[in-house]
Formats: sequence, structure tokens, C-alpha cells
Amino acid sequence: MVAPIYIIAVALGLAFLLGLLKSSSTNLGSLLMLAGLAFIAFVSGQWLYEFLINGRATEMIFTAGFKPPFSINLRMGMQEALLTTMINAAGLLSGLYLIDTLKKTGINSMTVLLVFVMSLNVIVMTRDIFNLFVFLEISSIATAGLVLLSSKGNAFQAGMKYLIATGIISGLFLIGIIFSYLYAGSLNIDELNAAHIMDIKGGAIAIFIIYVSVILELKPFPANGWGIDVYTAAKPGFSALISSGTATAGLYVAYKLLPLGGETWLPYFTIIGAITFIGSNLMGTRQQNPNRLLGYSSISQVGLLLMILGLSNQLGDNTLFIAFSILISHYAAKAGLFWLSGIVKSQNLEGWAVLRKQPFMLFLFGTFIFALIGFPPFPSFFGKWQLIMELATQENYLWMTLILTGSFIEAIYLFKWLGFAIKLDVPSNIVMKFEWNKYLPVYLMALTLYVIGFYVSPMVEGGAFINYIPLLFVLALFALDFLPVFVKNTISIAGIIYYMVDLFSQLENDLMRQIFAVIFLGGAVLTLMAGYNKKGTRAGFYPMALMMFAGLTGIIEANSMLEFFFSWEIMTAGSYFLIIRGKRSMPHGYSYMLFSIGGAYALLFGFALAYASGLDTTIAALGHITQLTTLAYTLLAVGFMTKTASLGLHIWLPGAHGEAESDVSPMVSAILLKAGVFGLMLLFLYMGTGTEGGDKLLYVLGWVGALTTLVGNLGAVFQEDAKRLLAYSSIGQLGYILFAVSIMTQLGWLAGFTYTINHFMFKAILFLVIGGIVVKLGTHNMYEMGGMIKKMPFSFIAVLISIIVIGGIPPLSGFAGKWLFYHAIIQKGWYFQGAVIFFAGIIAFLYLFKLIHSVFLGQLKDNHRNMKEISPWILIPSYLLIIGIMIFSAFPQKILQPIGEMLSVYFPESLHWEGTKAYTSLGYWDGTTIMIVVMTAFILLLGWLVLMSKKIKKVEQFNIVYAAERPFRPETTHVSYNIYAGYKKAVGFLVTPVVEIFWDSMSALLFDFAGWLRRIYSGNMQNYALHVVLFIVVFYLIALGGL
Amino acid sequence: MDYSITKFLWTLLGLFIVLNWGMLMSSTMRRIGARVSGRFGIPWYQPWIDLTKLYSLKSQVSHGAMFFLGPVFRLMGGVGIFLFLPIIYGSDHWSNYSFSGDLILILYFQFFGMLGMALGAGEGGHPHSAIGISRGLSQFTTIEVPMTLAVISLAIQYQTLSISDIVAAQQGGFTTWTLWTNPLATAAGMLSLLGAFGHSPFNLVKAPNEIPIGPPTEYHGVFLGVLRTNGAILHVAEAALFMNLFFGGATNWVELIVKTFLIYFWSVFVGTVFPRFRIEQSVRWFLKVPTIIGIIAIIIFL
Amino acid sequence: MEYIILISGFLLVLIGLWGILSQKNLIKIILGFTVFNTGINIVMVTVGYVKGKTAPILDVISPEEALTSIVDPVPQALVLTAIVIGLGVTALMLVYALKLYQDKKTLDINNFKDLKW
Amino acid sequence: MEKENKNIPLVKTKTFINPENEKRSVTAPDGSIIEIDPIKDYFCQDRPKEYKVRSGAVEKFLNWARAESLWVLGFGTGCGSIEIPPLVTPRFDMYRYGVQMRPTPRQSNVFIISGYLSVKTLKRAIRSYEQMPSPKYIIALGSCTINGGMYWDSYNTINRLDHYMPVDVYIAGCMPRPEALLAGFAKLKELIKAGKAEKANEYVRNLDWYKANQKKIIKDWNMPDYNW
Repeated sequence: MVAPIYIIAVALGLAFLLGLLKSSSTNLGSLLMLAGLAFIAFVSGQWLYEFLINGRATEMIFTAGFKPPFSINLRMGMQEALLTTMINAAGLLSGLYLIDTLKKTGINSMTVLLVFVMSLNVIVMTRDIFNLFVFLEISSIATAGLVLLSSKGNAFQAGMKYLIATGIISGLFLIGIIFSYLYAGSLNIDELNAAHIMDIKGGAIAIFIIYVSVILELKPFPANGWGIDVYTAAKPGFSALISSGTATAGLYVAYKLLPLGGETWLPYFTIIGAITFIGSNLMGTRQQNPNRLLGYSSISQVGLLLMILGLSNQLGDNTLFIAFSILISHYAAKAGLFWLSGIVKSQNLEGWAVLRKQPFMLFLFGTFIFALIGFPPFPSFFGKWQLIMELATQENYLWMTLILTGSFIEAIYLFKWLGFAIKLDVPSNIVMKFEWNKYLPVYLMALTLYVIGFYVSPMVEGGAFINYIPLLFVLALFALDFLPVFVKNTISIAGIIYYMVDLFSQLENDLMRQIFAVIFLGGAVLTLMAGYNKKGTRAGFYPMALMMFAGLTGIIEANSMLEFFFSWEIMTAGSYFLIIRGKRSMPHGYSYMLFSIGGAYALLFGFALAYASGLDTTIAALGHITQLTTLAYTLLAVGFMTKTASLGLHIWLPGAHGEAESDVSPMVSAILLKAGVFGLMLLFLYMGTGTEGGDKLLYVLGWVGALTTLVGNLGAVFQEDAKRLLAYSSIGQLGYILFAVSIMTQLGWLAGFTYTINHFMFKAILFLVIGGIVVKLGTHNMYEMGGMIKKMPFSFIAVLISIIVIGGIPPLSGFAGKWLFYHAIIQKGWYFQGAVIFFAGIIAFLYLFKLIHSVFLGQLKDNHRNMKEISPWILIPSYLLIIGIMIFSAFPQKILQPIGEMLSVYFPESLHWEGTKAYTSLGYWDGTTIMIVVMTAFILLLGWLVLMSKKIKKVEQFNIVYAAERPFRPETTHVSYNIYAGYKKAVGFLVTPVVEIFWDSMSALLFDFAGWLRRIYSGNMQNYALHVVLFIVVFYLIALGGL
Repeated sequence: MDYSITKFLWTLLGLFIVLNWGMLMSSTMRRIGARVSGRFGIPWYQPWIDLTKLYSLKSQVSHGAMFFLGPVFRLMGGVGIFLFLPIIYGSDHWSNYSFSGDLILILYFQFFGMLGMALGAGEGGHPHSAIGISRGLSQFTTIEVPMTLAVISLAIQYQTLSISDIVAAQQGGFTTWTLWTNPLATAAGMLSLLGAFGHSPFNLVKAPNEIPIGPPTEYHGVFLGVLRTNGAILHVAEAALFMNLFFGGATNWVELIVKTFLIYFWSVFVGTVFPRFRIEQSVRWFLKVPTIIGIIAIIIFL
Repeated sequence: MEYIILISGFLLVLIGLWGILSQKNLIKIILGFTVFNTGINIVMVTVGYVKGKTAPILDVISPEEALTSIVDPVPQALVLTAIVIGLGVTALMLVYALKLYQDKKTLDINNFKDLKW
Repeated sequence: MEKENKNIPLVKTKTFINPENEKRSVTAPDGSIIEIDPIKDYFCQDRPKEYKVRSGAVEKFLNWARAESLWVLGFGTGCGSIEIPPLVTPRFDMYRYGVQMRPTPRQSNVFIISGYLSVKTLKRAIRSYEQMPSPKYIIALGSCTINGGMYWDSYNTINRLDHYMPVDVYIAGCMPRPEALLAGFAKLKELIKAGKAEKANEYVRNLDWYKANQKKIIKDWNMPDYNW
């Protein structure tokens, strides 16, 4: 065992030794420096290992052989070991990363770096407040020194600002130290903490001064302009160290000093933390410079951690876990991002598209972003989960709201950035050069995130049960990404089928989950089959698709809320990448992600309330929510409704589904949307009827569903883009489902299930076929198509059957839904909602006709003459689904009866079967007979026409009665564009994009506010100093001045 | 559930009667229209002659498979409504195949023919066809609003959606008809019927002299014959539906003939008086007066 | 007497702050900063001073007497350290001022606003 | 009856193609180039075939039905078209005789060439005629259709309709009154009932002769010869 004191000794010794070297021997110097950094990293790592594995007790190190208060003492415990290891690792990697720069600037800078890392170590370890001050100062000076690594003019300015501000702060800290010494008679932190300075007259001032300076060191919003500039101006390699190392150390200082003031001071930490978290994130939304953006993000994360410290008395034993898991995510992600920024060398976010030249780096970039937002499987996910759960048990709703709001704002800019990197044109003027010393640190940090995430997950209640097997499969596909599509597709399909078989054995008695398992995994197989017609490797597609399906499976399997939420987020992440693959998908993927994250936070809030109601982590906890019951259910419903794209939350869908790739659209539309449906069904089953708030919620949701249907269907009517039309149609169909399940009767739910199954089948067919056609014809615009029936008869039949189902025309299965709907609505008494629903249902015919007419009928365009039928790999799954539709249509009783029986557990039975005939109190319906009657009659009538027909002359497209003239061109004869102009004139006001306008103005408001607010960062260092002073004054007035 | 041959033959007979009555009704209506303008009009047997001629034309062109199937779908739509409608109350023979579904089935079976016709005409490739269909569908969405409201109102009133039960509830004399027991629903339904029959002012699907003659522009000969056959059946079947819903149904053929005639006459009567709407006027109109009446028809039951 | 020193110490702190916040010339700001530091040092020394006792230097008095006769040595030690650190910081600031001057040929801080927002 | 080409002097004709209808090429989505011939590609190129003329009781009945259900194409060519609208008024009321107007050639049997026929209109008339389903009939109204009438030496109208289209019934006069038209219909009915109105077949049989005649005066064919 190497004593921790060697960390200081070796670092300082080396620093002096470096000073003795000739200034030209930079190679030797850098080797020595790296060796030193490696050594101290080894020492702290060794201690960490001891604590973790051997359970060693905390060690106190007394310098000069005296005990406190007569000597400075250091402590090496679990926490210190962990933090110093983190700091030293960051230090080592940064040193490695910066090695070229350091060599260029000379040996002195290496010395400073060593001293800097050492000072951070001491800050963490020391138990002496004055020693703390000294090393804080040393770290400040070292920081200011290292900023000079960047020889740009603005680095000088930034360093100057930093020096002035920290000078004021440290002066203040000194006064605080001397006064607390005066009152407590000791400089030892433990003794200070035990001294109850608060109780002494005037002691509060001492504590105030210490706290304000400690907090100011953490760069609280808005008194942090000086800190941001350093992040911006310093070399990214060093910014990484500031962000990960200094912040870590600074937070630990705050943590160490927390007991000094006791609980009365905690709320101030929380408030300042919250302000910093939200304020900095707001600033982040307006940043164009990646480093500055990362600076704001760093500060916001520190704010969040400060909040957590402030809430430590409420979080109890979990504080450290929460703080650590968020800290480590911030640490690794921010360091990684800063280092990446040094590799990319772009002064604006748009330049990051260059990452696409090196897909693995893009992957790492995504990893860091997702880790920052708190997606699984990264530690921050678990930390945030635990944080929110604990806050909810303490009924601390305000802080929950603020944390989630802040996180959301953070997502706004981080995902914008990620979207830029994934979708913008690769800039030609930026070159990414591979340098192992720069790439290795990035790799390691990403690896850290995954490892730690896996490591911390069992520490959360319920986290031990998370099923990582699907994720491992995804990982395997990542590894196999170089293989051609055919192989990967086969592997994926085989894997899914295997897993489905396995899953079914677990779901034996749960019909609802079985149905959704068929939709999710069966749908996955069918839609993946369409992938066989793609060529090349299709890089990145399969891992992401499988990630989405893994998430979907996880939702079905989940027993606890954590597992559910975990899978939900995995699914969201996977689908985001799938959606953003489309050519013009960037803005749509972005809005999808934002709505998803917003929805996920609503879910999180709801889950937290459920957890807090009975400290029950299973999903069954949704059944007995006692805290803010109505709000909880509303939030959960809203959360799920972001996925079902209900009214108000639907604006992401048309673009996301419309612009996605041809086989991604069916995945996200036919399958992914059902995740929201599954969630809603689960929620409503647990919620049940009869509660006052619940019933009101259901009533509102019923209206929302009805209006969603209307808006979705009307929106589809006026689309010219085939896939957008289908996307709007999805909104409408999901509105039906929301409405149906909101009815909360057996009939309503049967209708809901019918719609779910139907929508899965027909929307998969439609998106597959139309997607295939869109690709083949090279246009989304329906008015540029036409006449495809002759070229693609099989596609036409598939689409025809689908639209018959959508329209609810007997004898196909769509009618089952309509019939159940009418009966459910009249039984329930929701007449007007019902009327809206049926109005919308008939509007569906408008867009269905437009779709099939514009694409398949009418005039064939010149450039499509040589078209062939679309790929059989698209048609095969479509026709398999058609077989499904036909079976469902001919034997609805076979499927609906078991569902009805399952539902009769939850709802009074309102539908019974006699053979193939269904009865309600209102009427009856016999799908099988209808099928027989219609088929027979149709065949007879067809026979009649054939019998009466004469020899038929088949004519060409322009052989039409055209006032005895010829049409000029097909384009001028094909009636499709704005075909419902008259309708638009009459009811077009209903499609005013009110919701879009609302969200647009909301985001404009946010950005304008951020833009207005950031004017405080005027760039003038005196202003920044003034901010510091004002911060002190305001804090004083609030904390002690009675404000 | 009776799938026997006898049942089939009875139904076929019923269909035959309805077809002929439909043709007679249409010629009568045209004669009435002629008399209004001071003419004699067509002979009463003209529809039969026209039909014979259409079926006997000697050349036929086709734009494709869907063009060919369109009229079949259309005819199936009309025949289907007839098949699922209990045409004579209390009669086993004339209840057709109404045991397979209730009112909702008929409401949605209307779309069967519409869709098929739309697709068939669409494949014809004539611009007027598409324009006519787009108008027809647009108008139909709003026609169905008062109709839906009326149906919901009836369902609340009678607590059933079975047509036979609705008719049964109206038995017992003139005053027990829905017309008197639920006049608002009847009003909404009868206003929506104006659109469903497509006479002036709502004849903008075919819109003679404007987009001559809308969807069937390309249809001729046998196709047109099938369409005309359907027209005759459909008019009677739809009128019979309204008769069942609002006017006490019919217990025998005579009653059916009188009632369907009067119901159909209502739309012809309005048609001879009013000129054609533009599409947006029609859409707006249906969303105003008839819809409001329909809403009130529900509100009074709340 | 101690109070006068204490108050004057605080006064120096305030004067220093005023200098930092109001002067436009970088050198003057740094001067303000040193004034600020000096004030703090004075405050620290004053806090540790006990009336009527001597300096904590052991070669004048015996260790036994020291416990009762010397002032608290810790603040003085602190001040010494603080002065050293202040020196370091001031030196670094002056270097920065020099660099800034070389960069823009001016010492007016209003010219150093390249980084903002 | 075989027509002879003598009646018309042989003149070398030059065809004129509207620039809009010249051959062009478009790019398919997959990048290949497709040649478009706007005159031919969009149209069915096949020649029409004669339909079978049956006899017997059934055919007699059907002929009666055809005679009693004359659907007239609403296409007015010359000044005679003004004489057609009165037919639907109470005074003449042609509906009584089973004569009705149809807006599209596809649904019409009878084509009334109502007066002088300019070359430009002739082209349209031929097309409309060809688009009507067989059996179809032409009633030529007024002197102009017989010999050009007052336009006999016009540079731009035809003189003898039956050089271009097979005429079943001529109604002479300038202009014939609606009553004459009714008489024409009666005559046509007689012919149909007698099975003598099979001019559609004659048109098909002598298609080359008709086409040659038509092409002599119509220079800008922008469609194939026969319009389905």
C-alpha cells in the first residue's frame, strides 16, 4: 500500500524536478509528468480497490506527526479514494491528450498540470479548512496558468476574468475561515463541523461567508460568467479536466462543509443549485460554440449536484448513490465531450457533422449525450430515477418539477447538437486526424460510462432484475455491423423469433401481453423482412432497430416500474436513431426526441408518485396511488400519449414517420406507437374506474381521443406527401384507440384491441408498400405518381385491402372496430364524442381515396413507364399481414372472444357470443356470416357482369373522353393536387395548426427568454466581478437579512 | 342463421321486386319532374328499355381490372344494403340476411359501393371522375354527421341498434312512428337523406352540365347497365332504411311501396325546387342546420 | 484599538472591491485587488490578536509562558500563507495584464469582451 | 358497299405536328432515359373490329330496345345545334320518344351533326364518334352536311359528311326545324328496328378509305388514327 501522502509528495517532487530539467528536454519532461500522473492515479486507484474489495477502514493521515488541530490532516476513505481516482484518471488522460500542446509550451506547463492535479487531490482529501483554501488557490492559479496553453487572445481575457473573480472569492473565503476559526478554535473541518458555530452569535455570518465562497467556486448561475469563458477559451483537453476534475473536487468541498451549517442552510444549496441548473441550461439552448455549450452544461450539472447536496437531508442514505451516479456520468461524459471537441476542432455545432466520417466516434458522441441526459444504461439514469423517487416520497414536488424541467431544457440543446452531427452535411474544411493519445481517453471514458452503468444498476431497488440479454444482443449486432445486410437481417430475425418463443412461454396466462408481444416482435420480424431488399451494410441500422425492439420487449416483460422505464427509454433511444436515419429527418427526429423526453419525464413523475404512495416498486403500484392521485394518472397518461401522439402532443409524428426510411416507417408507426397504447392500457387497468379524478381524466381523454382522431384524419386529407398522409392517419387511428380505452367498458376495450390489432396490420402494410413505392418512384408527392395499378398490381391489392380495413367497410375486420365502437359509445353515453369519432371516421375516406387514387389510379406518369412491381421482400410481409387481416375478418370471434373473456375480469361483461355471432344489449353482429354473404353475393354479381360483358377492348391511359381532345400530358390530367380544395374551403379552418403554433411560440418564448437572459454575460470582467459581489449581497440578504 | 336455398330464392325474389320497383319509381319521379315543367316526360317503362339497351350494346372498352370491378363493387353496395335490411317487418322471407348485423352494418355497407365506384372511376383516368368523387366523398362526410346523430338519438330512444327492434318499437299505429316520437332525429335523418340521394341541390357528384357526368364519365354499355341496376336497388333500399328508422317500417309490400315512394319523393321534391350548391356550400350546410338539429335530438335525451 | 484596525481592514477590503469594480485600467484593477488582499490580511491578523499579549515567537519567552502570554499563532501563520498566495496571484495577474496588453495594445478592460453570451 | 377513292382528288398532304407533341425524353427515377412519343404512346393503337350482326327474335327485341332508347351526344357542331335544345322543351318533348341527351360519347348512341362542320370540328366529331359504343348512329342535320350548303365553297368546312363519317339519316333543310329532327329520329328508329342501321360496322370495314379522306383535310393529327 502506498500512502496517499505520496500523491502529494510525488507530484510536488516531480514538479520541482521538472523545473530542473533543461527547457529543451520536453520529451523526458512529458514522460516524467505522465509517469507522475500515472503514479498518483495508481495510488488512488489502489486505495479505491482496497476500500471496494477488501472493505478497508477509512484512513486518516496526520502530517508532521501531530494530531489536529495542530497539524493538517488528510483523510483517505471510500469517497476520497473514488474521487481522487476519478480526478487522477482524468488528469492522466488529459495529460496524455494534451501531450503535444504541453511539449510545445514547454516543461513549465507540465509542472503546472501536475500541480493542478495534485491540488485537486488535496482539496478532496484534506480535512483542514485552511489547507483547503491554500489548495483551492493553487488550483485557481494553476487553472489560470493552464488556460494559457491556448495562446489565443481570448484565452488571456478568460484567464484574467477567472483570476479576478476567484481572487475576490478566495479573499472572502479567508475571512470566513478566520471567523470560523475565531468561533470554533480549530481549522479542522471535522471539529468545525462539530462546533455548532450556528449557535454562536455571529457564527451565522462565518458560515455564510464560507458557504457563499464555496458555492461561488462552483460557478453558480448567474455569477459565473468568468467560469464559462474559461471553458470556452481553454484548450478542450484542459476544459475537460476543469469540467470533470475541478467540479468534482469543488462539489466534494461543498459536501465536506455541509455539516458546518446544519440543515438550516441546506435549502440555500438547493435553491442556488436549482437556479444554476435551469439557468445554465437555458443559456445552453442559445450556444453555437460547442465548448461554451459544454461549459454551460457542466455548470448546470454542477448545479444539479449542488441541489442534490442541498436535498441530502431528504434523500437520506441514497444521497451519495444519487450524487455519485450523476457525478460520474457528468464526469465521464463531459470529459469525453471536451476531448472530442478537441478532436473535431469546430467552432460551431454544425461542424460536428464531420464525426460521421468516423462512425465509431459518432457512436461515442451519442453515448456521451445520452449519458448526460440520463438515458439507460448509464449511471445518471439510475441516479435520476432514485432521486425522483426519493423526492416524491418526501413530497418534494417543486424540486422534482424543477429537476425535470432543467433536464428537459438540457435535452433541447444536446439533442439539437446530436442531430446536427448525425444529419448535417459533412463539412469539407474540417479534418479529423487519428491520434491515439487523443482517441484513447475518449474511448476509455465511454467505456467507463457503460461499465459503471452496469455496475450501479443493481444498487437501485428493482434494478437487479433488469434484463440485459436483449441489450447484449444489440451490442453483438454493433460488433457485427460490418456484415452485409442479408446476414445481419437473418441474425436479427432469428434472434427475435427465438426470443419471442421464449417470451411466450413466460406469458402463458397473460393474453394482453401476448397480443402486444405478437405486435411488437411479430411485427418486428415482418418489418425486418422488408430489409432484405436493401443492399450494402446499412451501417447502424440493425443495432438501433433491435434496440427499439429490445425496449419494446422489455416493456412487456417489465415487472417493476424501473424495468418499465428502463425499457421505455431504451426504446425511445433506439427509435430516435431509427427515425433520424431518414434523409430529411433531422428536425423531426429532434422534435420526436423532445416530446419523448418530455413524456418520459411525465412518466417518471407519475411513477415516482406511485412509488411514494406505498414504497412499492412493482408496476402494480400504479393501482394504488394515494399521493396526488389525479395528477399522477394525468402525468402518466400524458407520458404515454406522447408516444401515441395524441392531440397536442402529435406534432412530431407526421414528420418523423413521413420522412423515415421506407421500412422504418412501418416499424415506428405500426409497432412503436403501440407501446404508448400498451402503457395506456396498463395504466387504465390499474387505475380502474370509479375514482372521481380518474373518471374525470378518462372523460377528458375520451374527448382528446375523439379530437385527435378528427385532427389526424383531417390533417391527412390535405397532405400531398404520401407518407405524411399515412402518418397523419396514424395520429387519427391512435386517437380512436385512446378514445376506446378511455371508455373503460368491455366493449370499449374490445374496440381498442380491435383497432390496435387492425392498425398494426394495415399500417404496416401501407407503410411498407407505400414506402417501397416512394423509394421506387423517387418522390413523396402523390401528385407526381399515378397509374401504378398497372405496374404494381400486388401493391394495389395490398393497399386496397388495407384501406377497406381502415374505412371500416364490411366485411373486413375494420368494421368490427366500428361496430364495437357504436355499441360502446351508446352504452357509455358518450354521444357527442362518438359523433366526432364517426365524423372523423368518414373523413378517413377522403384521404384513403386520395392515397389510392393518386398513387395507383389516374394517369401514369411518363417517367414511371418502366416501373416494375416493388420488391417481393416488401410484398411478402404485406401479404402475410393480409392473410392475418383476412383471418381476423372471417373469424373475428376466434380472437375477440378470448380478449373479451380476459377483459371480463376487469369490466362487467357487455358482449356475449353465440357461435360466431356477437350480442350486446343493443344489437348483434356476425362477422363470419357477413363475410359469407358478401363474398357469395360479390361472386354472383361479378359473374353477372362477366356474363353480360362483350368482347372487351383494353385501352390506354389517354383513351378517355376529353371533350374530343387529347390530354396534354399525364401531369395535367391527373387530378390529385389539392383534390379537396372545396372541402378545405368549407372546413379548412379546422386544420389550422393551432398546436404547432402553440409549441412554436412556446419554443420561441424559451429561446427569446434565454437570449434575453444571456445578455448578462456581457463579456466585461468587471461585470462578472460585480455579479459575484451582487450574488454575495443577495444571498446575504436572503439568508441572513431577513428577506 | 338460415343459409338455405329457399331463403336465398326468397331473397332473390325480393331483390327482383325491389329492382323493378326502383325502376318504376325512377321513371315515375322523372315523369313528375316533367310534369312540373309542363312535359309528358319519358314513358313509365323507359328505364327497362334503357337497361335492356345498355346490356345489349356491342362494343365495350375497359381501362383495367379495377375499372371493370368498380361497377361490381357498386352493385354489391346496393345489393348488400338490401341483403342486410329487414325489408318487411315481421316476415321471415323478407327479412333477408339481416340476422348478420344491425343498423351499423348497413351504415357502413354504404361505403362498400362508394369505394368500389370511386376506385373504378379513378382507374378510368378521366379528370371529371376524380373531381366528382372528391366532391362526393367530401359531401358524404358531412351528410353522415346528422345521420350519425340521428342514429345515436334513435339508439338512445329505443335502446337498440337492431333495425327489426326499432321497427317493432314503432308498431302500434301512426303515432308511434319515430316521426312523432322523435321528430328531431327524423328531421336530421331526412335532411341527411337529401344528400344521400344526391338530387339537387346536392347533386354535385354527377353535376350534369358541370362535370358531365362525374364518376361514371367513362362508364358505358354493360358497366352503365350494372350501375343503373344498382341505382334502382339502392334507392329503394335506402328509402326502406329510412322507412324502417323513422316511419314505422312496412308490414307488407304495398306499405313499403307507398312509404319508399314518399320518402324518395321528398328528395325529388326538394330537388325540383332548389338549384345546385357548390361543394363548400353543401358541406357547410350539412354542418349547420341538420347537425344542430341532430345535436338537439340527442340533448333532449340526456 | 483592535476595532479601529478591524474596521480599517474591512474598509480596505471595500476600497479594494471598489477599485476592482470601478477602474477601467487593468493595472488599477490589480492594484485594487492587492488593496483588497491587504485588507483581508489585516482583518485576519486583528481577529487573532489578543489585547496585551506578545507575538508568538518562542525564543523570547519560554514555552510555558507562551500559553498565557502570546497571541494565537494560527491566524498569523494563515496571514503569512495568504500573503504568499496573494503575491502569487498578483504576479499571475500582472503577467496576464502584460499578455493582454501585448495582444490588444491597451489596458482598458472594455476592450476585452471577445467572449460573451 | 366499297367506297372508292376516286371521289376525292389525291393531294399530297403534309402532316403538321404541334411542338407540344413532338417526341421527348424523360428521366426515370432510376436514371434511365425514356423516350416518349406523345402521339402514339398514350393511346391504344389497335384497329377496331366489326361486331357481329345477329338476327332472330331476340335481336329484333333488342333492336326495338335500341330504337326506343336513343341517347344523343350533347355535341353541337354548327348553327343547327341551336335547334336541339328546343327538343327538351314542353313543346317538342323528345323524352316521350325515348330520346335523351347524354353528356359523354361513351354513353351515347346517336350523334347529331348539326349543321356545317369546319375541319377543326370534324376532327373532334370523328373522335367523339369513334368513342361511342356500337351500335351507333349519325344523324346529319341540315344542308351543310349534305353538300356544304351555303358554305359549299368555304375553305374551311367540309361539303359531304359521308365522306368522313357514315351517316344513317340526313335531315335536309337550312335549318330544319325541331319537328324535322323528331321526324329524323322516327326515321332512325325505323331503320334500327329493321336492322338496317349498322353504319358503325361500315365505318370499320372502310376505315382506310375514311381515314384517307379525313387525313386529306385534317393536317394535325395529334392522336392515333382511331380513337378508342
